[in-house]
Amino acid sequence: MLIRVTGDPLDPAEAIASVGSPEAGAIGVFLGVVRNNNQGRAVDHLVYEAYDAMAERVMREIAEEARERFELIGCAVLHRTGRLEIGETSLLIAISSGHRAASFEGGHWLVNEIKKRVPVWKKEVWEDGEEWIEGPESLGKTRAGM
Amino acid sequence: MLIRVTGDPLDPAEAIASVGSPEAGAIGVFLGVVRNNNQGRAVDHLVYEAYDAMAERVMREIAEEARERFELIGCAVLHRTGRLEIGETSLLIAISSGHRAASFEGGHWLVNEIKKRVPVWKKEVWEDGEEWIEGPESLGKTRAGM
Amino acid sequence: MNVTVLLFASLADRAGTRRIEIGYEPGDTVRSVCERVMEAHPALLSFKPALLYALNEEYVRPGDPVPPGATLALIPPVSGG
Amino acid sequence: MNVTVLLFASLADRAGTRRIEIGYEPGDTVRSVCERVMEAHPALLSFKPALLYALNEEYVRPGDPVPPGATLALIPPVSGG
Repeated sequence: MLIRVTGDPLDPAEAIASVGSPEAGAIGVFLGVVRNNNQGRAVDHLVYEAYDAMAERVMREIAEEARERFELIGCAVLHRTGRLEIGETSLLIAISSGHRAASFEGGHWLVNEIKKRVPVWKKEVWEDGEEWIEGPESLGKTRAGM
Repeated sequence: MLIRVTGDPLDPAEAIASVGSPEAGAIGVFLGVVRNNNQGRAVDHLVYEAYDAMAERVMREIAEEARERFELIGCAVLHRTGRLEIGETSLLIAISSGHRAASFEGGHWLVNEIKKRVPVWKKEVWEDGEEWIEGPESLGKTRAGM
Repeated sequence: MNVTVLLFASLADRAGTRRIEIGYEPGDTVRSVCERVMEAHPALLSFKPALLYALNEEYVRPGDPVPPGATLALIPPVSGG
Repeated sequence: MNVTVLLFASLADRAGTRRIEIGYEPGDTVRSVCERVMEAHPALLSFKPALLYALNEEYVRPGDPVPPGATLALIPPVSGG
């Protein structure tokens, strides 16, 4: 299994190759990419920070669990850290399976679990400020709490 | 929209690049790949045949429909024809969207519709014979009918 | 004027050809053209129940009219992806 | 012996450090170590309700024991992906 937290750009071709298998009939790939806006604000860039060693450990746990639940053949999970510009890939997942349903259901489950459990945080940087986004809907909450 | 029926190998990087957009937060990719077995039989290779012009037309219709239904930003659908070896990609889809749910739901819908509606046929070639697979479960049926 | 009939996959194998030119007859429908094809190529008869039809690259129904010069494709159940 | 406490994201910004060494006390739990950290860095107090904790890279509960030499991470709500 290809599991990696890295400051380098993520390459879909590498992830796809890592899950290839003669038994695979379907490969699903998911890229989380940096969007130019969030909750109505223009985003200039993002900064991702991870608790690197633990993030890889949790990503591996989630990947193992996904493999069992969805009978995946191969599973790759990569997360990038550091400064990312609009359009760059922050999260890259590739999974292979005998049939296509698992590649959609397994992929969706994997991304959801990664967003819930992996110790990674993103900071949004706008033209006129910046803020750590903590939790899926935290923009309003953190502000109100501060 | 990148829509193509081709005898050449399909390149995920090209499809991903074609759906990139500053508004996209998620890119979903699906590869249908040639498996070394089907319904218990060892497959040596596949041969795909398409009604090329109509296949591209129907793929474009399905892509347009998916774009509306799932609010996709970009959508690429490529199908390969001719002889394909084990592990090669026969179908390549890439879609971009603001958020991740659409990339899984939209991708799954797209693949299902493509398999239902696009005039493409595959022939399975085994060590000791070959057969056109017509319809999703046709292996048994065609044999019984012949 | 003729109607061009396209065959694919197992139909093409069975008929030994991918393309049949057949004389147009006034009032032709998908069904009537298909019937004349089957008369000329009786080996295709067993495929008929499962066929779909496309006229000039769009799916049509058996009762739809076929104009002279049209291209009619006999579409066995698809298996792409 | 000490306990190493790791801070991330907004906590690190607020505390002005990513790493705190704090003296181990017999019977220490995640909760008791965390309380001493907050006493030393009161600016972190407002984060406490939302924190999760990891001991030596595994999620643990506030009542779990902290052995001397351990690494305790204070985990604000994650936002990866």
